[in-house]
Parts: sequence; C-alpha cells; structure tokens
Amino acid sequence: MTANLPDRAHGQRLLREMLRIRRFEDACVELYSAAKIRGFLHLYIGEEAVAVGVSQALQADDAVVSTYRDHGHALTRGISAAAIMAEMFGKVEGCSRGRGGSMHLFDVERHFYGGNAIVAAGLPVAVGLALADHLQHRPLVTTCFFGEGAVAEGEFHESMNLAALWRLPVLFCCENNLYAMGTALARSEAETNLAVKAASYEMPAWSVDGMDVLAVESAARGAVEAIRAGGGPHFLELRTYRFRAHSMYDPERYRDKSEVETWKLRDPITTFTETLQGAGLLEANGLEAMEHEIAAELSAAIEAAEAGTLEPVDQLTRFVHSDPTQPSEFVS
Amino acid sequence: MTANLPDRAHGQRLLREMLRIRRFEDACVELYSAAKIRGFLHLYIGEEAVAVGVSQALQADDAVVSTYRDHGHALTRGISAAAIMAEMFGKVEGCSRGRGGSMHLFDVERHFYGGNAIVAAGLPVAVGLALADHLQHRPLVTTCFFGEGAVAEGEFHESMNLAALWRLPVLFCCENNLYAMGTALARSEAETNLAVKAASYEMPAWSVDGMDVLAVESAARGAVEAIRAGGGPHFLELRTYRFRAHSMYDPERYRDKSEVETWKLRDPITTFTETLQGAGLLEANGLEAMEHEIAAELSAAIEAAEAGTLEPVDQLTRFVHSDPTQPSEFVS
Amino acid sequence: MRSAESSTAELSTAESSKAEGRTITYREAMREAMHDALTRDERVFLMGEDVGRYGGCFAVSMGLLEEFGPERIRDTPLSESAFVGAGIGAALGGMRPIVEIMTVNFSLLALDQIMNNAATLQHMSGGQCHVPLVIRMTTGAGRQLAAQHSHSLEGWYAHIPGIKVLTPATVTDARWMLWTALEDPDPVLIFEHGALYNEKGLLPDGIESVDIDKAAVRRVGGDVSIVTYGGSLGKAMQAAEELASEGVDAEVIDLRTLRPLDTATILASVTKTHRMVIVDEGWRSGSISAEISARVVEEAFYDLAAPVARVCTAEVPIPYARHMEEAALPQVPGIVAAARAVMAAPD
Amino acid sequence: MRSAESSTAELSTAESSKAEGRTITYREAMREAMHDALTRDERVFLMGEDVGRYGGCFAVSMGLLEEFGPERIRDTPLSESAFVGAGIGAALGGMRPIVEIMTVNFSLLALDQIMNNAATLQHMSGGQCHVPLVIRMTTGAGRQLAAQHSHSLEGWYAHIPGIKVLTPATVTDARWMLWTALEDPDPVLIFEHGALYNEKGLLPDGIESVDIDKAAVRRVGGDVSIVTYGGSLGKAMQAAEELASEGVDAEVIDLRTLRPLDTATILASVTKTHRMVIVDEGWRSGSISAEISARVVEEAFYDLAAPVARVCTAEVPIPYARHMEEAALPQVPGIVAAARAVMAAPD
Ligand SMILES: Cc1ncc(C[n+]2csc(CCOP(=O)(O)OP(=O)(O)O)c2C)c(N)n1
Ligand SMILES: Cc1ncc(C[n+]2csc(CCOP(=O)(O)OP(=O)(O)O)c2C)c(N)n1
Ligand SMILES: [Mg+2]
Ligand SMILES: [Mg+2]
Repeated sequence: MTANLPDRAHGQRLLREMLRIRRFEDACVELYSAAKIRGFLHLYIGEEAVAVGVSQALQADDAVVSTYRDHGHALTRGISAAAIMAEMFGKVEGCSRGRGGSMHLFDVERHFYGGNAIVAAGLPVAVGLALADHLQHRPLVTTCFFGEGAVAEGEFHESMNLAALWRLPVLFCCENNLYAMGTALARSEAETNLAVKAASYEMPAWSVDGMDVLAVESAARGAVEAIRAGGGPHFLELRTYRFRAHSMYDPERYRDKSEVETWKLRDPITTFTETLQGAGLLEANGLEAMEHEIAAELSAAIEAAEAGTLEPVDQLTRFVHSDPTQPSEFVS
Repeated sequence: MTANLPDRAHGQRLLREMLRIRRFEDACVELYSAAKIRGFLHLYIGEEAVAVGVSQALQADDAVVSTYRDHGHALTRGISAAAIMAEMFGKVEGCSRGRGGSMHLFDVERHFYGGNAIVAAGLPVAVGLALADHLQHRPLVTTCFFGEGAVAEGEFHESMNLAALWRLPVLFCCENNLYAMGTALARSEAETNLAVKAASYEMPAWSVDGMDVLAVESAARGAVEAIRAGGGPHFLELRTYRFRAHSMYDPERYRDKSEVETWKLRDPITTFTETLQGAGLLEANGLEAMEHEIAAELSAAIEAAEAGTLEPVDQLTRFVHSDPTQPSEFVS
Repeated sequence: MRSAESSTAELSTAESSKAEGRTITYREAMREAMHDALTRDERVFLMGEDVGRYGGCFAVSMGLLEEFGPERIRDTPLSESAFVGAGIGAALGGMRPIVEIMTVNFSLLALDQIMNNAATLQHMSGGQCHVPLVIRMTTGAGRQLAAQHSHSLEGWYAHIPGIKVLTPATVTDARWMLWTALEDPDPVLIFEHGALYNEKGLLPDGIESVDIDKAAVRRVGGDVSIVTYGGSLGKAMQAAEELASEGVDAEVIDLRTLRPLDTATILASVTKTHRMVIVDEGWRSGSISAEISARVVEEAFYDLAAPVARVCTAEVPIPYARHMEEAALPQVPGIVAAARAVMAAPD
Repeated sequence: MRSAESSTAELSTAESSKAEGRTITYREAMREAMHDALTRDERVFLMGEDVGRYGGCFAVSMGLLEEFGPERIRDTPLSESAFVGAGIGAALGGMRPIVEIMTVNFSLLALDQIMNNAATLQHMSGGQCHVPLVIRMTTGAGRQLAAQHSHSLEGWYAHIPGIKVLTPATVTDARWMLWTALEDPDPVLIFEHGALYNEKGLLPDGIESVDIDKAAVRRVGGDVSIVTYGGSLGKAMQAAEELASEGVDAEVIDLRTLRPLDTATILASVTKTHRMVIVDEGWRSGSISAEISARVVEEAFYDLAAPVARVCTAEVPIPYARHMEEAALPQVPGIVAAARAVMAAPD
C-alpha cells in the first residue's frame, strides 16, 4: 500500500519526474544504437520511483553520490537533460566536459559527486562528505546510492561501520533490483534480507517498496529527518527491478522473460498514473501533456548535444592536476 | 562456569600446553631484549586457553591459518619449540627457514598455513583452503584465527559471506582481546557484539569465555563437529585478554594498569591449575614437574636455535619462484 | 604434437604464413583454453563474477557452466579480495583455480591478496607453500569506458616478485598460454586486452602448447626494433608495414610475458638493429617500457645508435570522449613517427 | 621568513653546514609539521589507525589527541579502504584531511580508492572535483619485519597520474613538506621511511616552507651523479664520502618528489658528470630507477659516457633473517661498486 496521497501538484511533479527519466533512457537506447552514445550505458528504466522518491527528501545543498547507473539520480538532482546528453556525446557542454561519459555524471555546484563506476567505491566517499559536514557543523545529509550487488564488497562493510561508529549523516540507499549483472541476490548473499544486514551495524534500516514512489518518498523523508536531527546514518533497502538489460551488452540469460513481465505489471509510472487518475489528481490527458513537454525538452537536449563542441585534443592533459594558472578553478 | 571436568590425563595435557606457551613467550621476551629475536614480536600471554582449547577439536590434517600473533597456534599444532625458536633466530632450521620470522611461522606438512601479518588477510585464504577440501570431498575443517580488530576489515565481511554462501567448512575463531593495538573494540565497531555481527551472515556464532580452556574446547568441539557434518562455517568469539603489550614497542597508553590486573585474576593457567587441583586431578607438585620439563624443552630449543645455521647469502633469490631443478619441492 | 617455438624468429613468423589451421576469435581461443583445461585436469575450476549464468562479462566463459556445472564454474559475489584470496587458499589446498577478475580496474581491490599473499607465501614459508593459481583479467582502453574502466596495469603488476605476468596478443597464445600457466607451480596473471576478444586469427594445427617465458619476434627486420605486447601488437605490426613502405625494415617483438622479461630476445634484436622503439599502453612514467629501456641501456649501451624511444599512454586518466581517448593512447602514426626519429639519429 | 631553495645545489648544501638551527629527529619534525598544520588551518584533521590514543604506531602523532581532541585526531577502525575513501570525501567537502595509513604495506587495501577515486575524480568530473588530501605512510625495509611489512612502493605509486608522491629524506623536508602538500589542491602521498624516524638532523632556523616539485643536490660533485631519495639518501651520502676518499667526486641528488619527477635537475647533473648511478630501495624491475634511466637516455643520451647503473632491492619478498635482508637491500658497498664501474667506462 502506498502512503497517504500527495496533493495534486506534488503528485504530478513526481509522475513527471519519473516519466522524464523513462523517456530520457528511451532516448539513450536509440542514441546508443545510432552510436551517438558510446562506452557502457546502464539504464534506470523500472527504477525511476527510487531516485524520484528519495530526492524529494533532500535539500539543494545535500550531497549525493551515485553509481554508473546514474542518469536518474542526476536528472532528479537538477542536472539538465542537455548537460547529461552532451556528456554522453563526449562534448564540452557535458556535465563532466565529456571526460566522464554516462557512468561519470558530475555537478559539484549541485553537490552531485558523481557516478562512480567501481561497485561500492562511492560509499567511503559519501562517508567522507558526511564527515566534512559533521566537522563543519553543517546540518546536511549525504545520500549514497548503490546496488544490492555492492553489499558483498568489503567497502560496503567498512563504510557502514565507519558511518555508524561515528554517527555520520549518511543516507545509504540500496537499490535492490535483485541482480548484479547476472548474479541473483541469493547467489551473492548468505543473508538476503538486506535490512537485517544493515541493522547489524547498529544502523536503523528499512525495506521499502521501490516501485511505489510515495512509499519511497515517505521512507526517505523519515530517514532524512532523523539523520538531520542527529540520529546518525540510516539505511534504506529499495526493492525495485530493472526492466532492461544490465548494460547494452547483456544477453540476459540469467532471468526469465516471464519474471520481467511480472515485474512490469508493477511499473512505477503506470501504477502511479493510475493512482493519481483514480484519485482525480491527474486529468485523462494529463500524461499526454507531460509526454509532449518532455519530448520537447529531450529533443532540444539531443539537438544541443549534437551541436556541442568537441574539446580540442591539445587539452588532453588538463584536469590531471589543478591548473595553477586558473586558481578560480579551485576554491580553497 | 567451566564445562564438565576432563579426565586427569586430558586435563593435565591442557594445562601443560598452556603453560608451555606461556613459558615459550616468557623466553621470547628475554631473547628479544638480548636482540636474539628481532623484528616485530607479538606475544600470546593471557590468551593461551584459546589456542589450546580450539586445537583439541582439530584433526592432524585439518588446516589452520593464523596471524602475526601465532606462537601459541603453532605450538599447539605441533610445530616444535625448536623450529619456532630457530625461525626467530633467523636460522635455516626455522620452520620457515628463517625467511619468515615470528610473524610468519609455517609448517605445511602440519597443514599450518602461516602467520599472516596483514590483518584479516588470512580469512580469504582459509576460505579457499576449505573450498579445496569441499571440492575434493575431504571431510576436513579449516580453522582461521584472527583478532577482533580484523572484524572491521572488508576482507572479514567478504570472507564470512563467501564461506556462508558456499557453506564451506571453516571455523572462524575471533580472538577478542578487546584491543587492536591501542584501539578498544568500542572505538572500532558500531556493533560490539561480535556474535551478532557474525550471525548476520546466517552463520551459527557463539561467544565463549576465552579464559576458560574447557569452555573453549567444548565450544570448538561442538562447532567442528557441526562443520564436519556438513553444517557449514561457524564463528566463535573467544573473549580473552592480552596481558602484555601489543608488540615490543607499545607504551600501552590506551589502557589502565588496573584493567590489566583485573584480567590477570582470570589468568587461564592459574585458574585452570586451581580447577584441576581442586578436583584432585593434579598433584600439589604437578605444576612444578611440568615447569621443569618445559624449561628443559625450551632451553634445548634455544640452544639449538643458537647453534643453527645461517642460510648462505647466495641463496637469497630462492623461494621467489618454485625451483624447477628441485621438482620434489612442489608436489603437483 | 608440437610446441610453438615462439622464441625463434624464423619459426614463429614462418608458422603463421605457412601453417594450416582454423580461424577463430581471441574470445573463442580463450574459451577453448578453459574448456580444455577443465577437461584435462579435474583440479581446475573457474571462479569469478558472472562467469557462470551470465556467461562471462565478455562472453568468454559462455557455455562452460552448462557443461561443467556450478561446482567448477563458480559465480562469486562482488568480493574481489575474498575470491582472489580463496583462489590462493584453494591452490594451497591442491586445486588449480582459474580466478577471473572481470577487469584489471577491479583488481586493485584484490591487490593485497595478490602482492602480500600470492606472491609472497612461498618465500615467507621458506619454500613450503606453492600457489599454482591463475588469475585472468581483461585490461586496456580503447572502448570509451572512461577513467575507471580503462587501466592498463599489466606492466605495473610486473613489478611484483613472485608472480608471472602474461599478455597473450595472438589467438595462438590465447589458446595455449592458459594451460602452461596452470602447469606452473606459482601464481600467474593473464591480462587479456579487451579490444582483442573479437579479433580473428589463425590457430595453427599441430601446436598444442606454448612456452610462457620467451618473447616472440612477430616480424623480422633489420633497421629498428619495435618492442610491444598485448593490445598494442596490432598497432606495432601496422606501423611496421607503413615503415616498410618507406623503406624502413622494422623488427617487431611481442614480449608475451612481462614478468619475467625475456631480456635476451630484446637484446638480440637491438644488437642487430641498434635502434629501439617501445610501444606500451601503460602510462609512460614507471611503465614496463621504462624497465625495458633501462635494461637495454645496461646491457647494450654501446650497441645503441640512438636513444631508446617510447610510445606510451599519456599521463592522464583515460577520458571518455572518443577523440580524446584516441589521443591519449599509442597510435600507429605515433609509432611510425618515433621509429622515423630513431632512424634519423646518426649511425 | 625564508623558503628552502632546495633546487639550488650551492644553497641547499651550504644551508646544512652554515645554518643555525635545532637538532631534532625526523619523528619530531613530522610531529611538529602536523602540530603546525593543525594549528594553522582548522580544516586540517588527522585520521588513521591508532593515531590518537596509541600515539601513532611509530609515535609520530604522540600528544596530538590530547591537544587537539578526538574530533580532529581520529582513531579509525582497521578499514583502510573506507578511511582513505572518507579522506577523499572529506577533502571534496572542504576539509584538508591528513590520512595516515600505518604502513605502505596496508595501503594496498586502499589502492582502489587512491587510484580510481583520489587520482581520477578531478579528471572524470571535467575539472570540477578537487581532492586536497594528504596521505602519509611509513615505507621501507631494514628492520627485519619480513615480506609483508617491508615494501618500498613509493616508486610504484609514482606511476599513477593525478597524485603527487613525496619522499622526505631530511629533517627539513619532514618538517616542511607536509604543509606544502596540504596547500596543494590535489592528492599528495607522503612516504616516510621507517628507518628515518630516529635519525637526527639540523632543522635550520628561518626556513618556513619548502617546495615539493624540485629535487635537491645534497652533495655537489663532478664525476658521477648518484640519484636517490628517501631512506637511501644516507647510504648514497656515505658512498659519496667513500668515493671521495678514492678520488671520485660524486654528486648526490635527492629526488624528494617521485611524481612529478624533476627531470631537469637530474639532466643538469648528468650533463655535467656524464655518469649516473641510481639508488632505489624498490624492487629493481619497474622501479622508479627504471623511469629515471629511461628519461636520461631519452633526454641526455649523447651526454652519457657510460650506461646508467642501478642499485636496487633484489627481486625477492624481503626475508626476515638479518643477513639476508641486508643482502636484499641497496647497501653502501654496492653503491660504491656501481659508481666505480661507471667510472671505469671509457670517457
Ligand atoms: C568492484 C567492481 N567489480 C565489478 C564491477 C563490474 N560490474 C559493474 S556493474 C556490476 C553489477 C553491480 O550490481 P548492483 O550493485 O546490484 O547494481 P545494479 O547494476 O544492479 O544497479 C558489476 C559486477 C565493477 N564495476 N566494480
Ligand atoms: C591491514 C593491516 N592494517 C594494519 C596493520 C597493523 N596492525 C598490526 S596488528 C594490529 C592490531 C590488530 O588487532 P586485532 O585484530 O584485534 O589482533 P590482536 O593484535 O589484538 O591479536 C594492527 C593495526 C596490519 N598488520 N594490517
Ligand atoms: Mg542490482
Ligand atoms: Mg585484539
């Protein structure tokens, strides 16, 4: 069951954000086929409720650390579709100047500390960001997204313990989509109840229906409030599912089509559209209007990316060390 | 309370083994001061009941993996005092030919796979030894000793999970002596109940009074039986205390003398001597007789170590790769 | 049954032109090698992330689970340190594990096990422990995978005493090095360049083993020695062809094994050509190219007609954008230019 | 207030003979450096295993907890990867962390964070992220700590673009490099050789900062350049004295920083002496000595009168036994012999 219904504006905003991610990802599929986007591409389709729900609980100056599956997080944190698209086109206008690509979206002004493509490697960094807030007495919360596959990594264990031991303001958001590439959770964890695992660090931990944006929002709000009030780190297991392959190269031999189809019945966008419409919070053509706006935004983004600039090759060795001739680059 | 009393012979054997470790370590202190032993030296004084108790449950062909604090484990697994002493003297007669020193005692014939001096790094190796037994259908149990400090390491987490997931025959023996160098458990772990931690891997886990050799023996026997019967890995937290400094360089600023004195009241050797004598299982002069025998053994060991051979320097690059001219070295 | 005498220039180059055989991909060659090893020796098993149900991140182990079952084709959790360490333990316990680390980029998480245990156990046990472990991993850049997924660290690993480092560059080596590695009583790391998996090559009939301690002369030439390995071999060969059209006859050496380095083959070539260009996808500073240069200077200083030249990866984390990535990596024109430069030096 | 112009041979050697100052140990110098940094900048904090209550594994941070309190002197659990990563995050968040990894041997557990995050974040964010993090660790052998506790990996770390690698060899550098490192907007690794902590040296009055990008000529000489760093500087100086007694006037260069390498100072010396011996406690193959040799050949080939010689650690895990360990490491007689050999080469 979902939490209490939102008001109309908020409900529509949630739906819109999820739909925007979905359509963004749909566009990526096409652009990958057209070889406009290259490298590894990991889609968020099916998991939209997680990023959208969690981000409702965050302030603009709260930090976020993400993974290679970062488009959804980046979009909900306010990085423009155009900047992300340009990034994947390898253009200077990209949010990482084309240096990072799909897996490494960054926007430090928005406190978005990147897609990290080493599984679990973002967790220690998130702990450190929270430590900086703690030491500087800033009442901020750092959110760290990671997949359930990361739970097996040593860095998960070390980071959970450190955050709990030092009571740092971190929200650990485990996106449990049941698979790490082709490895089902039960083949990866002796204890598959991830909230129980998290609780063994003396950390409050809840399992949440990650296909229900309202449930996610409400859990995240609860956790973030508690953290901001000095309650130390919290852990959310967000039970979700990816509808597409792990990345663009995945033959999906490890799961049945029927399993995917069953999960699609719980598509967070479809079900939430129904919820809103059922409650009279969205007009019959409300979705269509959103689709139009989003399509316009995305085609503008793609056009801009296409028209973007390739960085001159003689700039190759920039950004290895901070440039002393550009001191403004580094706000000390 | 201790478990049921042992028979006379067994009881005396336990006491003798503990005393032998104690006197061995006492000798090491002197030899270190005399600069006969060099490098890092970590003593087992106070913790003798753990090694002696656990080893009662093991067969000769069960594998053991230890840490830098490995004298006690090595002695109870049958490596001679002479071979260990010679090792610390840097002589060829040492159990690792003088290449390893105090922290790296090895005896592969006795399935003793070493003192490992990287905290927690022995755990994955123990899991692998157990995996080899599992794959080769050998009904053996691999025991892995490590300190409570190791629990914070990522390798602990990964190894516990892997062993539990694959139900491998590993006995994890966590020697909780309350400190990792100068760091008290509570400054290292958010959850200080280590058995609870272990249980979060779906692994049977018990806390045991590590100052009581009978309690340790009985817990170890229970665990090893269960493992050998196919029950998968088990975890024992052995609550103990080191009476001496972490190593020879430790000013011990992190704990009160009074704390040490309180723990010394529970000295596993004194208390067990009293238990045996109280039950009429040890003569009044029984301990003295043991002391004599042990002193003789140790002085012979020291003499032999002193008289041992220094490896010729031209052998320096041996044992980096297996020597093809000595194929017997590697039983394939 | 014949063994590829890859150390002899004449033989190995002749081989590829004359020999009968099958054309297969590098991926298929690796898969055959694993299939073969699993069939030949029941102590061999494969473990790593997604080697089973997924079929391997790069489809190298596709089908092996179905044939050999889950006890021998073991999907692991994401726990690089533990499963590499478990491979070490299993090797100590009498098995012959093949541990796959999905890519070299994740191997950093297992470096403690590799350097402090695998490479060291034999020595610190005074010769008692042997770790007949093979670790395979994909390496290299060139596929726009950006900074965290594009490392070429095989030369860096070659710094570690106690391990061997193999870099199969050809279908033949991909097919046969694994078995030789498994027969080795000591730990062997095999680095497979990701750009090679789809490459096709002739797998000659009749070869049923290769050595893993000799470099191979892939092209005989008298003017300049181009020394390379792994994913850069193709570029070096192309550069040699281009140079040939300019009248420069380059010899191309495929190191095959980075540790131990086959210095003899390198020296034999440079004492003939007096000029050397090293092509290495590693970052320049502290790359294996530096070691080769230093050894050549130590051993053949007076034979050198020109400074040893290096064509390496620029000292930047690899950028995503295609044109930037290309600029960062060794490319054919750079190799040709370097060869021309050393040719221009006075004799 | 003066800054040590360590790049200028005359100045730096003059300094130590003429200057007034205090004689302190390397350990005290490091402690003062931390004390100073903690006092000067409240964004600075120290974290690592046993840096607080224990006073530091090598007693370097003794007393700091008492003075600066547990928020700024943070004992960590045994979790190298997490606390190094947390240092990176804290640096991103505006702090100036000093992370102590007890010894280089344990840093392997944190290598993923160092290479894939600290060194890479700036680049893959297109210049947005800066990681003003200092990581200190003890390095080196010589104290019979055996194979797992005796690594010298500072030269190996110097392979990684995006970090700086410092190796203070003198009391002055121990005292002042830290602050310069903390002022650097990018990650800096400081390697402190364990054998140096008890060494005493003159800390000259008046110097209140040092650069971290220039090598220092520690002894001016005209016959042969001995290039070294860190724990080997003392041995090189001793060798130079011995050589002097034989009439060979050696110049001794202390690299100070291994990444970026100050090639200019090295080249200036070798173009004067025409002969070079590199002394490096790293394992020989793939050590920083190889890179130095390669660069000298690239840039000063025609100035060399003899092949560049290297005196490095033997390629073995370090054995425990004292005589074996001594045999494995660079020692004065080996340096002297190498210098004699390059002197013997025809001019
Ligand atoms: C340390 C590490 N090991 C392996 C990989 C390769 N890899 C990339 S994504 C992935 C699966 C991760 O699964 P999960 O954490 O569940 O996240 P999801 O992809 O399902 O969102 C793997 C194995 C990696 N990037 N990093
Ligand atoms: C990975 C690693 N980090 C740090 C050290 C240094 N060190 C050696 S022993 C030790 C304390 C370990 O404590 P614990 O595991 O409780 O074992 P104990 O010494 O108490 O038996 C430390 C920090 C090490 N050897 N390995
Ligand atoms: Mg997942
Ligand atoms: Mg302890």
